[in-house]
Amino acid sequence: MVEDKEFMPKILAFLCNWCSYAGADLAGTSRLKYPPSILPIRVMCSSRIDPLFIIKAYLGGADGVLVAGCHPGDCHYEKGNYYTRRRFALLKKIFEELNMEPDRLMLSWISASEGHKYARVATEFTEKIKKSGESSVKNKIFL
Amino acid sequence: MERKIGVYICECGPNISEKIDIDKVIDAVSLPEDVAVVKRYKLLCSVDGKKFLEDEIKKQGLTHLVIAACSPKQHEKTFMEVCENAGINPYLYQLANIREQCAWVTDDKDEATKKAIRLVKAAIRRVRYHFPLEKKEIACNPDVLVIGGGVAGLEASLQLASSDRRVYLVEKTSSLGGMVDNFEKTFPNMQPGSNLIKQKILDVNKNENIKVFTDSIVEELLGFFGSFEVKVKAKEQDAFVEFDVGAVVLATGSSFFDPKQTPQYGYGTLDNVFTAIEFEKMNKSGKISLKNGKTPKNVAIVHCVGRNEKGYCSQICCMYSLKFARYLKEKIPDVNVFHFYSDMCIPGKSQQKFYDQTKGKHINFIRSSNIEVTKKGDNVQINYSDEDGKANNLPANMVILSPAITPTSDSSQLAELAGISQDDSGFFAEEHEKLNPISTSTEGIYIVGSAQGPKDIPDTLIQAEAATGKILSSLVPGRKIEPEVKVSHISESFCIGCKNCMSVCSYGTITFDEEKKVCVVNEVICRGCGNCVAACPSGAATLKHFTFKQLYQEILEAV
Amino acid sequence: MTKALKINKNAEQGIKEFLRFLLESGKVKGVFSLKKINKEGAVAYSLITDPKDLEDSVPFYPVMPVTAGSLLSRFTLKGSPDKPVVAVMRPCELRGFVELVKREQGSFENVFTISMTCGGVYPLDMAVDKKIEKNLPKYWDAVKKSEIPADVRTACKGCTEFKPYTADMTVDLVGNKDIDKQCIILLNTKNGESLADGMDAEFLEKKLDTKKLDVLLDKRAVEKKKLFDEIDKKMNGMDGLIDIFGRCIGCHGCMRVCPICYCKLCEFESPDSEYKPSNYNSELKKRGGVRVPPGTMYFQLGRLTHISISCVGCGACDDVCPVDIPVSTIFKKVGESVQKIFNYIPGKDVKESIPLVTFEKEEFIEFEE
Amino acid sequence: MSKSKETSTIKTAVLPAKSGTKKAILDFLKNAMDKKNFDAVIIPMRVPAGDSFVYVLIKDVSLLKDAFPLSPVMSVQGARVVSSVTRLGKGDMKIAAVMRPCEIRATIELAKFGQVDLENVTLISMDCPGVMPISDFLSDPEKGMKLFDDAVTSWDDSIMRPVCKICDKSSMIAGDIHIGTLGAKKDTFFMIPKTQKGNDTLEKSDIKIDADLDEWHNKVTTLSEEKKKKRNSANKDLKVKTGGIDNLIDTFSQCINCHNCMKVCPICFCRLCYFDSENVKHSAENYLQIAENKGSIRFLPDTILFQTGRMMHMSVSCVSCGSCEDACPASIPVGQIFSMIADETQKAFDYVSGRDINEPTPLVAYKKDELHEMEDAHD
Amino acid sequence: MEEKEIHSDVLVIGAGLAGIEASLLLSSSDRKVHLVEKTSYTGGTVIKFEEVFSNMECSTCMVSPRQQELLQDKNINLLTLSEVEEVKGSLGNFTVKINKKARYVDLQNCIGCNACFEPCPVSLKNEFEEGLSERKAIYTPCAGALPNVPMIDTEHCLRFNGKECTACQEACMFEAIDFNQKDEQLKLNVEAIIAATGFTLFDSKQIPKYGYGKIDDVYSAFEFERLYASNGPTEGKLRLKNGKTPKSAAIIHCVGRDQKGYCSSVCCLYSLKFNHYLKSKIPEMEIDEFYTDLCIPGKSHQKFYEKMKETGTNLIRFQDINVDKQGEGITVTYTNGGKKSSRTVDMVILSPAIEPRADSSKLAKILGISHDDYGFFKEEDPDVSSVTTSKPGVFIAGCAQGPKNIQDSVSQASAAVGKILSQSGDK
Repeated sequence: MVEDKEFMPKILAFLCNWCSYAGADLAGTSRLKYPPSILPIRVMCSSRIDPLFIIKAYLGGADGVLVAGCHPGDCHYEKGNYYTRRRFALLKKIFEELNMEPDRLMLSWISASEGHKYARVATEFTEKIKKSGESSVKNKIFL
Repeated sequence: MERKIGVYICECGPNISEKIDIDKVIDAVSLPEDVAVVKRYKLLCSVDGKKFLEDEIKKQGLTHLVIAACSPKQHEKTFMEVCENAGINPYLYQLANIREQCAWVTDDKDEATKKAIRLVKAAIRRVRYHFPLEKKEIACNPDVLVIGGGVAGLEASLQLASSDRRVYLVEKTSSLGGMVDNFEKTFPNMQPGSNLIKQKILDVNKNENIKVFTDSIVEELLGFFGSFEVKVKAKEQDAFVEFDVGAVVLATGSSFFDPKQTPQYGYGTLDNVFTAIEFEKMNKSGKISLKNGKTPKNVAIVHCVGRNEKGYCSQICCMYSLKFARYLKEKIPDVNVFHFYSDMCIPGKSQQKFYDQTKGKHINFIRSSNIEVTKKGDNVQINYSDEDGKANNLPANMVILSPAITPTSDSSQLAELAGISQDDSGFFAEEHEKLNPISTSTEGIYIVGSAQGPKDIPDTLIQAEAATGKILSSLVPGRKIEPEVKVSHISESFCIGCKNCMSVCSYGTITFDEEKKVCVVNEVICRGCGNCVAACPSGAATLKHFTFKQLYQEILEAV
Repeated sequence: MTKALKINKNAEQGIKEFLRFLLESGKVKGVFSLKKINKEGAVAYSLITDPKDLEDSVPFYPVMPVTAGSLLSRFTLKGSPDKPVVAVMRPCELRGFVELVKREQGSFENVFTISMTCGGVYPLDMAVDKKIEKNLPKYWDAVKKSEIPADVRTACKGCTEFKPYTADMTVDLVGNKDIDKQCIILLNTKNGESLADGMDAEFLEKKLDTKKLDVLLDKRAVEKKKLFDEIDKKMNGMDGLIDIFGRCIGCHGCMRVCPICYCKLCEFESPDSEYKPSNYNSELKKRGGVRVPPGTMYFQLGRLTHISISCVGCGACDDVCPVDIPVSTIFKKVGESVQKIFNYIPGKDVKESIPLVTFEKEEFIEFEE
Repeated sequence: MSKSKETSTIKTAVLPAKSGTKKAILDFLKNAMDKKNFDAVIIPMRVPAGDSFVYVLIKDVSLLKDAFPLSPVMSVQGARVVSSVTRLGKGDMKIAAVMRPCEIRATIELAKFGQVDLENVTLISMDCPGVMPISDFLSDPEKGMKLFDDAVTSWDDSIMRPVCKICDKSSMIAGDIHIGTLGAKKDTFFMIPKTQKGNDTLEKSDIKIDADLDEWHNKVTTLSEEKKKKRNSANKDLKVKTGGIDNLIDTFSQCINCHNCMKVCPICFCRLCYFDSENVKHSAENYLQIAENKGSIRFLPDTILFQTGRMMHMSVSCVSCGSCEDACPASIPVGQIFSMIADETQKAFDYVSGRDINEPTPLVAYKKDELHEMEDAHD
Repeated sequence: MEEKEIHSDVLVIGAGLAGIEASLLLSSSDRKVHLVEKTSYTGGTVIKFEEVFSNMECSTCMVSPRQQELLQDKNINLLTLSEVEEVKGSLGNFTVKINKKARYVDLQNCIGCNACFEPCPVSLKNEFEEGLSERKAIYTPCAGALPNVPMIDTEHCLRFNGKECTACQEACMFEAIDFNQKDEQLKLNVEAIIAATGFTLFDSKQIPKYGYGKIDDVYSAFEFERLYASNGPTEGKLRLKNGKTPKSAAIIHCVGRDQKGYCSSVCCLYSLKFNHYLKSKIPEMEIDEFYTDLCIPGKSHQKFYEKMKETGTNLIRFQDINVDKQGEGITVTYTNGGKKSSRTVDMVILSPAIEPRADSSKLAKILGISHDDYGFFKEEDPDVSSVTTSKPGVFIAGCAQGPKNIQDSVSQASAAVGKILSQSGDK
């Protein structure tokens, strides 16, 4: 008989190669612990993240989506993350307007030296998502 | 050809194997028919490990490779080499990071295993949509265009020119030498400025690999790193000289803040109020004297003229103001000099010594603010507030204003010509303030000397030499340039020409084809960030190795 | 005070006379205007070069078969006219065109614009069997009184942007008691003045009577609030969206008629958005069943991300939707709120760049965690 | 797909339908899925809001209970659905598609154009009473349901799409299995296998195929004769109304070039329609020239070109489903017109769209000795 | 000692930003490079910093891509724990003796899992963390150090002090730990040499009046950098020794300027950076900046200064200054224009002058170049070039030549490369 475990969210984390992914690696090398809910997807720059990816992930049943990049001003490609921020703001606003659980989307700047911050963000975001519960979108068939 | 994916999971000793049930992972990912083989190995990055992988790829006749191991930062390249050695395109492989971002950060082994399974599955699904990418090689032109015949331009030209590299030096005035030529001496060594310049000019003129254009301007500058097309036009002529170069050095120097904009200093309205450069010339002419031919007894030197207006410290004003005191002392031993300054900015190891040597009898330093110069009989008077804010004044025969360094009047045209940007102060903007102070966001165009920001002669020379370092190491005659492979591409048939991509690109990579009304990526200079792809509403732009499909499939598997 | 032109005929006759003057004097080569195109009195946008053909033109006819913005884009996309052409269009149409020009989908070169304070248009389905024709008297009466004519488009009922921004000329309609006696054309720009120059009519200094406009503005604002509150009740998360968009038949008509959607091939009709068998498999694995063709929500949400920032709320999408989804209300509501955070008014200024291709170094800190 | 047999000679299965045909069909599908004869089913389902029906691809049998084989509206033409599922590959699932005859015919047309892969698909059609115009249904779904249920029993087509009222192929068997309700005894219905695949499917579900088909056949023939008459007279009137360029222009005067008709047409499968492509975009000067020749032109000018061009492209394959008319925001009788034209063009090549998958589409085939009536009389 | 002979092209001394820049440039022109680094890691001093002025960019993000590039570059032979012992010959043909200390951990085999730390019985103050945290006898200076391979500190390792300890070796699954490694003498033939050995900070203990080393919560610049660093001992939490959060702080500029006799040109700016650090973590904090002459040269720095002023900071000019413990707090007594005043704060941060490394004169001797009165490498003539020295073929770059900011250090590095490449290109 299988004892039913507590709900472990599925969270996609889009990480830019130069800062946030490195930060996530540092969390690893520093052996920090955070929930297994987070699944990293690596892109060269956070500005590659098309809002459509986030929508796809959400419709695909992701319980949360984290977008992480270099701190403003630190972008490896000069200004990519400024655009990321605008695109994210746009999408978040749309989700708010549609009352579509905007809290399932999160934007965070995580530098290559912020392994601790990455672990903290991952943990806190997971807790937040656990509170909002499993995304109901998973089992919708009329999408 | 049928797809055969090989999946290899690295135990990384205990690092992965103790935290993740690798056999469970193997069972979970083995199902799809195109997954030909799934195996575990103790340490894939080891010499044996790499050997093992190569043999496997050949033996199993694999077409695609998925490695589940450590971070791509660690070993992406390693396994790309393995692919190449084994004869499959290195971009037909994907690395799943199950160590740094799974094994090492997850306590519960079951959970870690589940996560690893998702990561590996996502990698498998992604790799299905990978396609081979080939390295490109572009022939490049080693010649160099240097704009500006001042100390920086001369230094760069001399270091660059060689039998297999031509240098074209374009100077807009009638003679080489630039600003420094006006200086009798330079701080801190008080060597004659001409020494420095004269020899360089001689060397340049006799170097048959340097073609000098004086009284000329660059009319057109098209192309990109490795092959720029240049049109040079001599003043009062319509004829162009055209030639190609591989790189461009902008050494167009700087100019001075115009004290007329700050009337309180009385410049232009009062006699015997001079600007720094006027004083340099007067001094070089051999005699320091007042309008009425008399020799000044009391001379005031006002620092920081225009600093507040410009909003930055010009770094060298304090030093050359001290130099002026030296000039005065040499020519008029009994002169009294008064420095009106706010903060003494004399950075660097040799400057303070110069300051200490300059200090002394008859040379006074007055920390002051709210300076105003007024007429007092035949003389002038400097009204100021002292350190405690008390109003005070001091009569003098002569006032020398030390104005801020500013960009030249034509710097914005030049910036546009070269397709580079300017900072808030109007100086040319560097690609990266620290790591690439002389590169610009347009590859192959370099900015040196005070055109990039206020600086003294040594720093100017250094930047000129630094530019040669960049150029000589990247534009080697006979060697080809290998541009980034994972670059953007815009589909001509889907592009609607809205230029969104152009607006967001940091590197001037994208141009607009007026004929076809579509945007075109120059793959040679694209850095592959993918910003343009996310900005394109039509899905016409795509980033190789991070295509919509590849990422989208990864996403779907991950959720 | 701007210059204005006063023609002592009713508004429509007046503007037609002005247009005739422009064509005859050769100041313009062509006129873009609504025109009756057959005996049934069907109305469509036309490009008129012969003054005679102005007879059947109906510049202020309260219907919008297609947004003139899209048409002008089509007209200038492959090259502007050599000589000026003047277009009579409604404020939202003009703003749509401005947004398209920002996206290089058209040009104002040799294109002059006459707009108006707009009373709104009737939905397309009223264009059949003379329904609109019969309504005209009621319509103009309402416009005169700064009221919202009954039965106009939902989008128009709640439209608070009925005063044009960048028009060369503006015809004073809303709240203007005398529209059946006189036609007042405000000359907002140099172009406007130079066109009017030489017209045999009275020139005077005038500006729009903002009081009368505000009367309508308030009524519209109330309507808008009602609309938004209603839709807001329905827009409760994914279930709400499915209830709203569930009946969407995927014709993408909303996208096709949208003045902002300008792609050659919509990303959501491109190969990237097609499902492979493997995609269906994984969907079925997840949900047991999947709607086919898939991607209804993806399309709607995706289009929101693409155009909401520039949505001018013209309502063309409502008109065209075969299953009466309140598309425009949703896009307008979402649109206005995203436009607010970028403090951007689409179509207000052709020089202002689209928020998503520019940025401020310090902004949206509240979106970071 | 295996050789098709002459309808009159084939046998049928008779199945009980104690609690209604709908239930019976769903039971059949459920059982077939349990038996793994099908892995998934394409079938209409009512949307949560209840105001429409859309096609879903179902793998989870438990979802079947909400399915609706005979939906009152056709929101998306079934052919587009099958195409969406199989265009990029037949996949590894055996799928049953339960659709109306015109949808199945369109599916077969698409198969001829490589837009559908039928290898793993079993097409199941049924006697079709027609569908309601979607806007009628929307205006009051519950009333709509009621009206439709009555229509199904009374076979009264007055509430249906105009083209359905004059459809003479509403029971045409084009797929693998046809579900006949016409002429069936109370609480029964027919399951008529047309192809080998159909046969096997039924056999695998242990359904005996022994009854003969006459009652159904006669009923269907008389019905379609009736409809043919209605059709001919309707088309005659329509021809008068729309014949001649002026009438045609008038008819399409309300067209707003939204191209919805093309987008929803099951036959128009191009990714980018020629009439939306760069080829039809011109410079301002070009447009002005055209205008100057006539004094004025309607803008955009190419409405008639689009409509006639589309006829060129698809009328030989048109299945008269009427989706276009449903989707037209300007209430143009576009479905009726195209259906009328289709009759003519298809007759000219003695071709019936979707009749037989082995029948090549006219424009990719020719006969040496044909169409002389179109040739210059003397030579 | 065994002897090895390698032939190659350019020797770069010091793997800080300048050394890395030089090496990468030389490599991209297909030169073989020997990069000699005294410590066990690359990146130099800048990796101690969380952020760099004036755009407060994350320095790890800035540097680590370059470190990665460096490690993966096949033209670059990185020799860590190595020092130059002897240089003979002249431009075009130098012979260099290098003493490469054993790391006792194999760079190939070690995968950087750090499993060997935990079992090591020895605990010591971590120098890299300015003694603010502990390390083992086998260690890397900080998480994320590159190369991510530990070294054994033989001075403290039990095994190297006569005890039988193999704890780390047993913990290692990769046979990476090799106690039998030997120091090596390498002999290299190189065409040219670039010395980019960087700098250190003036030791504030030399001036007792600052109370450094005597009073708790008086920090030197480096200590404070690590205190703030998110990968540092406190994960970037700013706490007083007593665990409390500081409410006020004094930042004192020009520590040691008079002693050294020059302005280090970056202290004012990094002091402003500290101000920014404090405000970003504890916005309501009260901060006093004690300065003599504000030296913020260059086009982009005054804006930074003005932004800092907006956050409300007391800028106090002083001639003389004294730091004393005063009950709970620390009292800073100072004179300005003869007037004496004082402020009491929770913590004091000292901004000491930049000075040459202790061994720089020794290295200068080895290289056969001269150094100036302050001990910095001496350029031939700043008006000719500040990277050429009295000895042809030997070049200097970065703070080893004199105090400067990152921008100028990097420029000098590529300038030195420019000199080398243009010299050897035929003229």
